[in-house]
Amino acid sequence: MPHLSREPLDPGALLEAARRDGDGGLALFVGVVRDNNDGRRVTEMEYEAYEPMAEAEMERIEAELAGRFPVVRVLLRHRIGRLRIGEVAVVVAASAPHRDEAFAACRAGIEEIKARVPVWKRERGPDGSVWVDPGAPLG
Amino acid sequence: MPHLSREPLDPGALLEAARRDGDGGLALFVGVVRDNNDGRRVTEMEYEAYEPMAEAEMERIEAELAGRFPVVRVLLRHRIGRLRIGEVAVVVAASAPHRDEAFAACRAGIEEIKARVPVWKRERGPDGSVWVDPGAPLG
Amino acid sequence: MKVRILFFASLRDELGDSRSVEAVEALPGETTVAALREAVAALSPAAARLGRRLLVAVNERYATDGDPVRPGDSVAFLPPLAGG
Amino acid sequence: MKVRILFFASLRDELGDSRSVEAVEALPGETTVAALREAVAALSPAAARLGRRLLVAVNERYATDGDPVRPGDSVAFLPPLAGG
Repeated sequence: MPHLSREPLDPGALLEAARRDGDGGLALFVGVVRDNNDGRRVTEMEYEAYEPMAEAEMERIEAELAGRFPVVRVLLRHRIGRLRIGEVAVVVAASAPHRDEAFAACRAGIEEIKARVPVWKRERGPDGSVWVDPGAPLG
Repeated sequence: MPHLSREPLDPGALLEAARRDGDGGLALFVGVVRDNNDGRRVTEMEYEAYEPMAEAEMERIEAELAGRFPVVRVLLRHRIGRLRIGEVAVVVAASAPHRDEAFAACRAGIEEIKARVPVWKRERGPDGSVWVDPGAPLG
Repeated sequence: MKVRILFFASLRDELGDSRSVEAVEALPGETTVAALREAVAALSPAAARLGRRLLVAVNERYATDGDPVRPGDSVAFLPPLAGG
Repeated sequence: MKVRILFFASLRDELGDSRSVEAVEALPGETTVAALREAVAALSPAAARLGRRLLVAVNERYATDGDPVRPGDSVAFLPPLAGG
């Protein structure tokens, strides 16, 4: 199943895909493009990936989360391409019998994506464009 | 805005309703009917509410969460009526500039609903029907 | 004094949607949540068994034992909640 | 030995999609991630500035300095990630 998509992501559909009939608690994280970053106005965000590795890494994260949270089914998706404000860049859907595990696995899913999946974004705004570096040293 | 609904809830639409253009992190909790409870098979769950108070209590929770989490917009919805397995009973949508606050407010939202909103559910299955009492003393 | 009380879920199955209940006055034309708790426990073994797990709302807000209840108030007895 | 290296994001803007880079052999027909790091830092001031914040993947898995690189391996230099 492809984890990277050039087409718009559908968070509700992913949540339903994660659900099994024994599940009662579903947690979802959705990352969207916002209209500002580090005090700069943003009009568009362009995502790119090292595609085969990003696919493989998201599969590995899903497999690891299945080991850490055996009662949860977690599904991950990342969008690539040019996104406007409010468009969905990333979705983590976690479905479990109860809410504790769903929240924990959902949170772990987005943290792992941010730490490991080779995706970059170029921010565009009135002042030009810049590659976003969330961990850049200040100053 | 009515927080109680006899019609099916749409989690994705609620999440989009919570989003503002400055938000980048959206967290959602969805409670659905599962096919078992306390070891009994469940085929249907019937939700009822003390409707005017449930409405008022959900409004009060939203207002309190706006105070506790000023950067987050939280929206709450609860379904009433007869629901089949997998149907959505409750939705908490939390939208924030960043994910930490979105997750925290979303979690707080579902905890407050469970603790305070006057809603009950009658479980139906092959062995008959019973009012669910999550806090019943064992034995 | 007489107070009409709303019931829900398991209590409604037993007692109906609502009942008019006689409660001891604390002041003229005023009773308390505690007095209504006693009256309802006398009416229903299930309510008596739930004891403090039975919540009381006056005018759509949670109320505690000392809170006053006056004619015209909307009083509800709420079995343990099961929302979500 | 020659190794083809893939670049992304800011590094790709500077160096192109990929380049063939000359790296010191550690064993016959084998170099290391560390040797490739040195070669890339020599090629690009931006890469040198990123230092340890530049991640390296060999065959689509993260690699550390001591890891071997052989002909045919797919080697990528990854600027700080910004997914999500």
